[in-house]
Amino acid sequence: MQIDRRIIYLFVAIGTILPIIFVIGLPVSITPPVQMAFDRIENQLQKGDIALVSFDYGPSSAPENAPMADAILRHCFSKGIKVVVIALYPLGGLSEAVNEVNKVVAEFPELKYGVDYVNLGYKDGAQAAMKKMAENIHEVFPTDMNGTPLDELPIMKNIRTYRDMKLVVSLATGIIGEWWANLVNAQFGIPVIVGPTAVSAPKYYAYLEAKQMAGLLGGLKGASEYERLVVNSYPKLAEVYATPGLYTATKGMDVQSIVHLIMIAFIVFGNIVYFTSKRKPRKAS
Amino acid sequence: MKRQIPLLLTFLAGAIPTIAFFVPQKHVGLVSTTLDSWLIIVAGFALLLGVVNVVQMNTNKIKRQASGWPYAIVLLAGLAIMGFFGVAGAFDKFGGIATRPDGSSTPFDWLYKYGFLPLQGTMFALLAFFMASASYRAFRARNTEATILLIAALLVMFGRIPFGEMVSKWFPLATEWIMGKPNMAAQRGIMIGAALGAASMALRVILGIERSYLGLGKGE
Amino acid sequence: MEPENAKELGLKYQVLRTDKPDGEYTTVGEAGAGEQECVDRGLIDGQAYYYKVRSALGAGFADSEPTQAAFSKGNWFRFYRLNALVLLVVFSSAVLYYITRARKAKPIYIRKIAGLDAVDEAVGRATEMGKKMLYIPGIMSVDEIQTIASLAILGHVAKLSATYNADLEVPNKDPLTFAAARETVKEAYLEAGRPDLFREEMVNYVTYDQFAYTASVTGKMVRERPATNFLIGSFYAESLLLAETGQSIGAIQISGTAEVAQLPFFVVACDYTLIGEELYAASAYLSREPVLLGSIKGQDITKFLLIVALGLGVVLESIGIKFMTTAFRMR
Amino acid sequence: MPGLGTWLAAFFTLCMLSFLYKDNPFFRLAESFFAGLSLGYYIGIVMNQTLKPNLVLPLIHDFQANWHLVFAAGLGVILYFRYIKRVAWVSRWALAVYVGYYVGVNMMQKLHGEVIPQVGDTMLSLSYHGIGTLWNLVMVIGVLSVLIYFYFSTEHKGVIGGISRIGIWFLMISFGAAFGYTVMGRVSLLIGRMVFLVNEWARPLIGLIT
Repeated sequence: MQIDRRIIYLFVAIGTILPIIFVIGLPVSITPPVQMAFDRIENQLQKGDIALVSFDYGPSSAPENAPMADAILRHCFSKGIKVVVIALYPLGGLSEAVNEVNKVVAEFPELKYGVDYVNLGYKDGAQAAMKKMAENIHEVFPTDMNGTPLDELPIMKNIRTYRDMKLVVSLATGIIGEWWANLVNAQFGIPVIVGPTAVSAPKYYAYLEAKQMAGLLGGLKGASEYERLVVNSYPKLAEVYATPGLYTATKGMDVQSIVHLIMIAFIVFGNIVYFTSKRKPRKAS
Repeated sequence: MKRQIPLLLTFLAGAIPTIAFFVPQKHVGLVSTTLDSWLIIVAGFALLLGVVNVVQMNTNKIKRQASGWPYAIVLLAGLAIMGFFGVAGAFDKFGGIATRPDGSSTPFDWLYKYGFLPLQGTMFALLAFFMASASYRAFRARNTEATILLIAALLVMFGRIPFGEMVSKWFPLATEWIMGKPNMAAQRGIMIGAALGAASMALRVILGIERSYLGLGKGE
Repeated sequence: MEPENAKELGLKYQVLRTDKPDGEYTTVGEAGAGEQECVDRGLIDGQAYYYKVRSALGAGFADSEPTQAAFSKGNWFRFYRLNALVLLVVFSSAVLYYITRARKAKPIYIRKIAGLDAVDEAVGRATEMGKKMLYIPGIMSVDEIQTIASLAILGHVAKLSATYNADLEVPNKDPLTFAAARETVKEAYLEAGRPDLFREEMVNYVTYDQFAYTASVTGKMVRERPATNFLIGSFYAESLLLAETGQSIGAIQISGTAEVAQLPFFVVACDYTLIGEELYAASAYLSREPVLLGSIKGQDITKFLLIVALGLGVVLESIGIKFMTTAFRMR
Repeated sequence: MPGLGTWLAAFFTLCMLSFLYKDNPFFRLAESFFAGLSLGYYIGIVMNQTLKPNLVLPLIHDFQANWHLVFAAGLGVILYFRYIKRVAWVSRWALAVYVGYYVGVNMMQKLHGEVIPQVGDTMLSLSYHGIGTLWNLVMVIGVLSVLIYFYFSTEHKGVIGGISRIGIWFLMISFGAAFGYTVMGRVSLLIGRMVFLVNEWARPLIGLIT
């Protein structure tokens, strides 16, 4: 009954690595909060509309948040929606924004920086910045992350406040995501979609019910659902998502399912052995 | 005197925030926030205590050639490199300790990104393995309590993955219910009890009854 | 001034405040349509404040002109914290009363706490086996009350260790806890009459990073194979890393924490776990000092009163009387 | 070809993972380096983010307004008196003030911020309003029974013993559920490390060979 713990470790390691290399694609059912988020971008935004994508997470939660960011960016770019990227998370938000934007943009060679998308960089003091952006974004971010003044960027010429944009998407690990819902949406009315980590997702259902959010991608599972939705609607993205070296939430969710099942299997196995071995001595006596 | 002064200081320092909590007078609040800002600095000074101890212990190890002494050299090397760039950064050498405005890494930031973060992240990630081995060993239906523990864990784990939802939509609902009701109730009970225990401990400290942390024995 | 259907439209008034004439305003209160009152709390007397009123409807809003500087005064007490004061007074009187009573040598009963009964045995086992004992006082500083509680237990463990001449080691993550732990252990050896056995290296410092500390301590565990591990204090994610490694080397493990999120891991991987309040009661339980036991009794009396209040609150709430919930939710 | 940084990060990742098999020189190397590196890191952080902005710069820029910070530095220096035998006992003062202040802060925070709201939020109505009544009852019983479990000054037998047993059951449900709920977060962290190893280090390397 005592098995070497390293055997368990081996199973967990294989269960983690294999789904990262090979796409398994275990079925996922689409939940309403994710469908709402997808429908908002798919049906209520038009080509040329502006979406603000805020990177409110750091490297520590990247396995969960990065696939959400990728899927949202891919969806926007596929539909011809222009994207303004900002980062408000102090511990590595900017580097995440740069990584993910560069990765996705490389898949869309037709996109022009400053016209179709822009990265305004990181701003300290998230809440104050979020409020100030309702008055003038140009004051909060005088330049983009490369130091180019905003007025020299065609995309930013007509964007001054939240009113010039159609949607905010926040990929969040902490409280910043909640501020988008209970502060920016509540005070300025712009629709907000938040992609929080699985741990903090339950808190967001209240905002969703109060219609302070236009959609919710809860953790890896939410991200994998979103991936399914965009893959089904855009054949080009189906190709992108089949690239071998690409980490996706679908793969991540496969790992989750498999590792959970491995753990459950070991627990059940342990109990079966426990009960069968407990009966034997009784028979002997 | 050696005994009384520290106890008196503890009492006074403890009384200030307690009074400031109830009394909205400007001066009371000011005393409290000033003390707070001081103590952040004291905590900063304290780190050096640790550094001194680490350097002492490891140089001793190397001098005595105690078992594993080469690792003490590795440790001190890591401390020296990172510490050097950290201190230099405070004097604005090498561009400080964060990334430079153009996005390139300062040496401190580079070491953080490629040394500190992967080491920290991997240590943290080992937990996934340890949870698997711990759950295999501990979740056995040995008695009533252990069985309850086992069932709750299995139900929640199953309800968290899409597979569970496909078997029955009741699994995620049951998970949510367990987390929101019985789990929440138990956690509240623990929190209320622990908060009372902590407050009682705090009171004993302020009154000088509990003093082992100062290295002051029972003697009145 | 307000439209008749203001309520249906969801018109809200927000009161905004700043402490500088040109400062940034933050929302301090809200009133629905038809309400005329809004209370701002947490002000400091004598400080100038400026207010403006914002009428908000959906996404749109309109601001009033800022007010002249306003001062709050005459307040010597935050009345909305009355409930906390009542609790503090009841609580400290109960604790103080039982402490004085205990001084008059009235014995106080304390129920069995298995984890604490095991401390003697755990120290004894390490001595017999001629192996080390590790005492890990959590990873937080002495500003955390759990750390203070842990140091009190450490004092007891160190005294036993001095008596038995066991090999005790206390690795630290926080430098102030390190300083305090050294004082504690030194004093304990002195009280046990064995100051000669105390060595400074017993209490040492590792590093300030949670996981680097954990890596060092787990490394130490697998190399030096201590017979006993104490994991007592405030722990976070490292709880299971430490406890599972200790389990794998077959050490007796006594753990204790009030961090609700870490309790499951200690319960799963340790032989004994002090849960929440048991951690704080430990020093009284171990030392059997009447004064400390008295404070536990006072704590229990407060708990009893809270249970009564909770029961009463449930009954009143059920018949629609909100008095108790209002009193407890006043913030 | 992966860059130097990636190689370094991959090496450290593998060293740490090797601990799962057993203790070995690679793990010990990484562990020792990590201990030193992290301590050096916090030296940098404390210098740059605590002492410089909170002590040195205020004193240099506006001494008149910030002279009181000299006392803070004094308290900090007192900590080191322990190395001088004759005045070692003074080093306790800093500790005494530090502990006293935060213990005072915590005491009120625990009573006002935890006890009162947690008890208040449990005062749930038990008048019948559908299934929610039952759930409220579960909540109230759970909190009460766990509190009784923590009751120290009475023997746990008879009715008290029975109720405290129920409290233990609630605790067990909570521990099991919380354990199961945490698995997902921990696996996510592992995914992060594995994705790094596979996609950023191993793949470019294999691509180089094939």
